Amino acid sequence: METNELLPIIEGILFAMGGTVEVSKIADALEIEKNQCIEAIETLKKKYEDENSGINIVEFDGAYQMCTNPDIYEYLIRIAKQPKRYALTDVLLETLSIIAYKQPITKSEIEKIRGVSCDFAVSKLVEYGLVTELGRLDAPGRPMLFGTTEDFLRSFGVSSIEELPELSATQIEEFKQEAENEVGYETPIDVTI
Amino acid sequence: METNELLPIIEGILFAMGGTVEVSKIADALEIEKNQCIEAIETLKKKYEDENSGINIVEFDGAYQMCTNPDIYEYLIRIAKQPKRYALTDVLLETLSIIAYKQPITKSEIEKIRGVSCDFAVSKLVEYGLVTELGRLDAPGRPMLFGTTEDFLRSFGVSSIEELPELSATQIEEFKQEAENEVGYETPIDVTI
Amino acid sequence: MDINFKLQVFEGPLDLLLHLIDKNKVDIYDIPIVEITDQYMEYIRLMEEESLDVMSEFLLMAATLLDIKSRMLLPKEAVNEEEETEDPRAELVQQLLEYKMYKTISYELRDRQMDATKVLYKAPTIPPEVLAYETPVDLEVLMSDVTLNRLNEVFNQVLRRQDSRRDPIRSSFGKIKKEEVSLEQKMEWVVAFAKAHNTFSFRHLLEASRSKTEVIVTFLCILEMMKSGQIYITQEDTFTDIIIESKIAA
Repeated sequence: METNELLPIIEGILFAMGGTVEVSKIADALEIEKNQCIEAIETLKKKYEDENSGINIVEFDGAYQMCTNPDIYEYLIRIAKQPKRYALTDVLLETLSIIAYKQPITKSEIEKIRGVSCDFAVSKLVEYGLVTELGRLDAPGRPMLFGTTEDFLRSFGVSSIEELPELSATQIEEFKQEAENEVGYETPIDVTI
Repeated sequence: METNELLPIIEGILFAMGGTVEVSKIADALEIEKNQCIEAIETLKKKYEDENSGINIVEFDGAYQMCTNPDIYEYLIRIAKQPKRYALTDVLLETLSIIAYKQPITKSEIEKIRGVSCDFAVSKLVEYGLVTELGRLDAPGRPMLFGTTEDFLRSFGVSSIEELPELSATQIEEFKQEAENEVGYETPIDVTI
Repeated sequence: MDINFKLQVFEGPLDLLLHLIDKNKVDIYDIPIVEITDQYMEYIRLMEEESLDVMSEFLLMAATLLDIKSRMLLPKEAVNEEEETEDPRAELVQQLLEYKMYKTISYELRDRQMDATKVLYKAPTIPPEVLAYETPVDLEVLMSDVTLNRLNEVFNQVLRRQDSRRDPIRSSFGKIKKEEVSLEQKMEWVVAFAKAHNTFSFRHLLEASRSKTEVIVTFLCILEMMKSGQIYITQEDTFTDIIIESKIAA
């Protein structure tokens, strides 16, 4: 077989095999001399290099493999991990505000305030680097305490949690007052017509 | 980005991903217009074809995938593993044809055309990954609708269901011709696929 | 005619019919229904005991054929000029044609499939470090909508909601003061509100209420105004807020 005829065949073989393929294996399959096989692979390798292709052919110890050109690595990362979009949902934001104002706080305390489980929200906030574990509370079950991170402060351009807008004493008092006066009425009352 | 710069990047992406990659996914990752992306892929596709490369690029429903050139199959199979192939019986193939051309379609519609129950055939086709449930028809009983999958396109080498072989007008005409020749009588029957 | 297709397996009644049509070299558009029906019936008699499901499909077609046969044997009724009598075979012919078409297509597909298996694909070879890669979280983007004030606001809302979740009956025991709310006064107030607002929410209206009695009175006012056509209300769903459209708004 002419080397030119060999090129597409070897190209297809290297492509379909994915991993490394020994020269002798290819030569046997095509019933050609090992030398001719190497020559063909090297021709192909050079062609890819000359064309600055996204595919390269590399040699490991008498075996060849097709791989991606390292130059496009960055784009490969972009595509491999693309569908991941981070978003701060309402649930996350609420949980974050509770942790910010009530830290150090345990998950069960957060749940008590929000009325729903917060496992997912807290672990997301930890993943985003906005919240971190602060250690364990010295209480039954030794629950983990959570607080905000420096990154959290930095994203607001403040240097400490004391700079968070206060829930002023009067404001807090108002809450209590309201709660006492209106418990049950401030809630939307369900009226079905 | 220039289309020329795009070529090696897209080449590497298609190579590394192995499976089909949606145009929009590439376009998003590279922050380019979808049209430019398609143009680059088509350029690459043509390049492979012109060079009679061992690698081809095929399209399935707006997504692209690299594969080997069928011309080198004979040699390739000496070394590479035979791709798994489902032996489709006539029943399965007929049912598949009906689903392919009439999708989305319910089982009872298939049964009406074939004159026999299709439960077994449809569930086999679903098991083989050639057919999938598409949702329910908004009709009494809310019957399930079926359609073909990307694997179907790949297994039959068609890039979209629009590309399925047509029973061309001439072929249909031939049926009628036969009829007319033999008896000189024609029922006005409209058969369209 | 000899029935020598005993061993042949047909996929269904249509398949068998097509076979008989081919075998007799007759035209699908002009099926000699008497002959074909006889052959069909003969075939069914020879069919080995198949499952009930399979048999019933063949029998159903037999019934159809016999029906067509009998209709064709009947003397034609005087044909009304405007109404052409339909060939009793028409529906069956249509069905046979459609089936034959898909059968033909399925052979074509089989060829395609043969060709398609000559193409090999490649398993993904994404470098493990790429696979393991996690997009770094861009806090600037993530927090772009969040200001300190918003954070504060959200927290306030959370606290309010927490309060409102308290058991309204238990936690208010002993705190309800007897309080007279006059319907007239409330009515005046609600009418004034309705004059000032085109549309408003019922819940919003209740927020100003100080006691259960006041809530009830407000509700009565709304009912009264509805009745007199001063307002018009809509509610999307049970338990959702009631939207009040004022007809007396300035």
